[in-house]
Amino acid sequence: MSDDFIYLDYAASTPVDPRVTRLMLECHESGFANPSSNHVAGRKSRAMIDNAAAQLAALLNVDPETLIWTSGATESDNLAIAGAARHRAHRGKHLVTLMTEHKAVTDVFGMLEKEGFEVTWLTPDESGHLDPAVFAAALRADTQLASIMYVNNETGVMQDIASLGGICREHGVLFHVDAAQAVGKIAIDLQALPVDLLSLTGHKFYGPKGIGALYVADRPDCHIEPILFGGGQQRQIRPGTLPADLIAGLGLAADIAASCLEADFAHLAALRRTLWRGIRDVEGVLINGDIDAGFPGILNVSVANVEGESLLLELEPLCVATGSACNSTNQEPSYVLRALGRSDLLAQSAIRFSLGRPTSESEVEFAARRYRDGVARLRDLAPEAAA
Amino acid sequence: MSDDFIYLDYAASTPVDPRVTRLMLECHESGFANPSSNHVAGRKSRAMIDNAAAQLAALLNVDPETLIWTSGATESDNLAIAGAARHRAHRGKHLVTLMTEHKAVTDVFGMLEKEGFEVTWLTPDESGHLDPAVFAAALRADTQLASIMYVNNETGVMQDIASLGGICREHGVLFHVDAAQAVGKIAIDLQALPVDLLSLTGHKFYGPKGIGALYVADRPDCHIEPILFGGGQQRQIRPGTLPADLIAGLGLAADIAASCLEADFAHLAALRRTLWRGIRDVEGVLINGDIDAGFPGILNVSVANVEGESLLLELEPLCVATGSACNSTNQEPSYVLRALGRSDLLAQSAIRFSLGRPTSESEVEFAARRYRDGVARLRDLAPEAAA
Amino acid sequence: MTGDPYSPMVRQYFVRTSHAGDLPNAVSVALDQQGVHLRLAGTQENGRIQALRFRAWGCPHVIAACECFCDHYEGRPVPELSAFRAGDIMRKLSVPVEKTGRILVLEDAVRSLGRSFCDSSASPSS
Amino acid sequence: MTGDPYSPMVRQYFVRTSHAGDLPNAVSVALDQQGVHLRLAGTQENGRIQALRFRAWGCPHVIAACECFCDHYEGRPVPELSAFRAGDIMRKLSVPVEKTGRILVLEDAVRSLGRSFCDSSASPSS
Ligand SMILES: Cc1ncc(COP(=O)(O)O)c(C=O)c1O
Ligand SMILES: Cc1ncc(COP(=O)(O)O)c(C=O)c1O
Repeated sequence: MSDDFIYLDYAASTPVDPRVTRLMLECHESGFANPSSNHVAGRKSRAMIDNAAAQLAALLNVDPETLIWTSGATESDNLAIAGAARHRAHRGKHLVTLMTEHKAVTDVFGMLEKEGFEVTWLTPDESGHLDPAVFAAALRADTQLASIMYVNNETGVMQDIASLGGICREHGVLFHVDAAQAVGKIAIDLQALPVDLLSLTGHKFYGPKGIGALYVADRPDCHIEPILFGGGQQRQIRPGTLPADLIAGLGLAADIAASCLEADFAHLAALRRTLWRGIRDVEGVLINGDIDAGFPGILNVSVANVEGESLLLELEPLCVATGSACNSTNQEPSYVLRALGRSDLLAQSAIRFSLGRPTSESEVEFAARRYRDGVARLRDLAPEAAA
Repeated sequence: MSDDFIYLDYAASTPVDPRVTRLMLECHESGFANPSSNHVAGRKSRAMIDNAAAQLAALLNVDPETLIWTSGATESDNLAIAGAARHRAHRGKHLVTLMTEHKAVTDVFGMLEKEGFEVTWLTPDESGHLDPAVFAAALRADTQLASIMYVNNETGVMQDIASLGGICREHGVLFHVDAAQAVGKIAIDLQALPVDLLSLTGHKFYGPKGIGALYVADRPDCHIEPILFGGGQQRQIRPGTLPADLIAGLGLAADIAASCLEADFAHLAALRRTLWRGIRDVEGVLINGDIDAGFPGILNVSVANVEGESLLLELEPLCVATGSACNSTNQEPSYVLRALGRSDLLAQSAIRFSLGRPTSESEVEFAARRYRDGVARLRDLAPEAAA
Repeated sequence: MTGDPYSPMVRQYFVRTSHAGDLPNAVSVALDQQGVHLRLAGTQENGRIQALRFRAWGCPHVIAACECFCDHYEGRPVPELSAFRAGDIMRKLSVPVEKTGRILVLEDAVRSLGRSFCDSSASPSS
Repeated sequence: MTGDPYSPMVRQYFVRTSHAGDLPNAVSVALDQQGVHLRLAGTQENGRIQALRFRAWGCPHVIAACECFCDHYEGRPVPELSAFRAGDIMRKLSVPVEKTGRILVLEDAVRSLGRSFCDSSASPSS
């Protein structure tokens, strides 16, 4: 994919599918008008947006009217969580979430705590899973909202959204799902799943960056307050000129994903098997997450007695992540891995390989070799005492 | 520019400059990685963003570090106004703005009123200008923030930002300027102008949609609270994966604008003269705003005894606006024109022609002819009684 | 978020207002309501409408509805005017429901025109 | 938002650690602080450092600094070791300031090595 690096960081961001790029290019020519404008050019932009909404709606099996366009999953998470919590504050101020959520979720709950909400922070088990019984036990009469992610961005661990959502329905609790790492990668049928609010972002499934969406179920009681105020676009829930090109790109990415969901999944599973086969014999290596369940696009491994930052440099030209991409400019051990019970040292040695549609067998074979050699050299460099 | 319409709605949105499109295309190939990622690919994205920040900073004569990337001027306005008001709430809760601001400003102040802030809504004079003396008189000991737009999106009226900002400095009031319609169109030197916070958006000056910025002066006391929470990007002020392609596009658009600011201005002034010459003899026509001052890219005219919606249809294939683009799906008479003292009927007959870099003399001549003919036909259709 | 606010028929009638104007020796009614100004004029012969003309100040739907009305009713028996319904023409032209009030102004004008025809044919001077 | 966290020199020294290893008959010191594990070993002859080797567990800057130190001080008079300063090597390698603590571990190790050289040359067994 590039001469000077091998990209294995698809969970941080994906390249834009060339078909998506091509469509966006066309939009620059004929869909540049403001879709709020009531003239021929504006209507062309509007038609593109309507088409994209239908495409994304088809991927999720929802009504296009239930989709709100945002700037990405961060904004969707903020809008869903703060918007729903504030809307229901008069009924109760208790909220439930998981320690291993993305910062775009945990930081919103942190902010809401300062606003006077009470948040229960659940801990997953060692494999990263949230036990539905633990979840059910956390819900109270005054619980208004729970937010649990679909696929964890660091480990690939998948939560049992159907069960968790069912429990929420029983308790009259709104259920938000951060599906940034799931949409376009695993089949999601929102007619079947008991989910009220769902966040997604284009750049995690070969769509454009800077565009995302929030699904807001068309159910009585499922309402949110806006966090941005302005020109009244999108039924007063999210203002701002709609970027027709980005939306069209997201729509097409959804359409493409729908057509190759199963093939992608099988491809990623095969790649991950090869990768794991190549590194599982390294002494002291262990998987963060769950190799048997979990989203196959992610393999997160820690290794004993190796310093993480040096390992990362040793792995060049592989582009891989240590913690979550969002944390990777600081050196703190990942809070997600810490929540899974990893020591600071093991968490710091974690490498997240994330695979994508363009990844090849030879790339993961190369990656495994590089990992083995890198670990060996760093261990060679270290004094025996080093633990 | 298109076979089936003549686009004269550049104030609603501009087409993307082909050079910008080309650069974004390159980014899709080599700048797709998450700029927060600490590997070769991530660094490439980061380098593009750094370069774009330098370009935009040069246009505004500021330090690149003072720029926060957002999803557009709506978000920038929200972040600046809500962020600054809340940050300073412990010092005082009085805020000042203008009746003729964009909804992305007025609606935020409306929300802040509900939060317990007190807002003074100033009225401009009949030509749309805010008298600095009126402004100064509105500032109080507990005033914390004032927000006044640079160029009005409906009328093109330009406020005296230097004087207004000077008054704010004297009173220790933070000064926010919505410059969505000004940046890339008129010279703005933020070393010289006493402005603390300034909003802009890419799609108003031939850059991409879905990307904007907020300038936050590097002065003691000029701080804002975030409105979105997440991965810690952009010094905790605005989280979310940065869209390197959109940012690079915005940067290049700024660079291009810097190089042709004067030529653009002269071009637009000439076009507006031609347009106005072609319609000024229509009986009962009058300018909303100020033909002698004001940004020359906008000509907003009302006309007596003509119904606005029919006039708009009569003008097809011209793509022009009635009120602001953001209001143009509803039929309310523009609150901006009402604030200038126009009757409902006159406000409803308003047509905003907005001109751009690609606009030609023959397009505005055609537009003027079409306007004259349209008014004549509708008057012909009307019973004499119709006022 | 939808497409063209004007149906193709509205566009057609709006552009080709061949019934705009006045008529000599016509009965006529004018109404001025809902921000709409209307005048309908018509001539009859033997209980049939001979010619119809309108003048209108209003939105495109109002203008198109006037033209459509004139186009449709020329040559028809005068009593049929009483069967004219705003709802029918709104459906035919796909007029958005929020404009009902304006089209009802046309309905009122048509009703008045019908009565005027009857009055004028009943009067000795006709 | 900046570029490569590793200067070209850090990258060079990190990749080409030709002084990694141990030495027979060397004096050596080991330090274990700040999440850094270091061992320096050296031989001297006539007051000059003959050979230097290191082992390190730490981030790339630590490893590069060790290699750079060994590379630089082989062949130099033993007393110069006392002039070794973390700050100098940090500047040379553009080590970010937040890693000062780690490089100070190297400084301590170098200082100890210097003392060990003196002790060993003063001792009858050398
Ligand atoms: C699980 C999860 N949630 C939210 C986000 C935030 O998405 P974005 O950066 O597009 O706002 C990400 C990716 O960064 C993610 O992986
Ligand atoms: C003056 C002004 N402010 C703010 C905005 C909002 O910009 P955006 O739609 O890019 O968020 C606009 C344009 O719509 C504008 O003209």
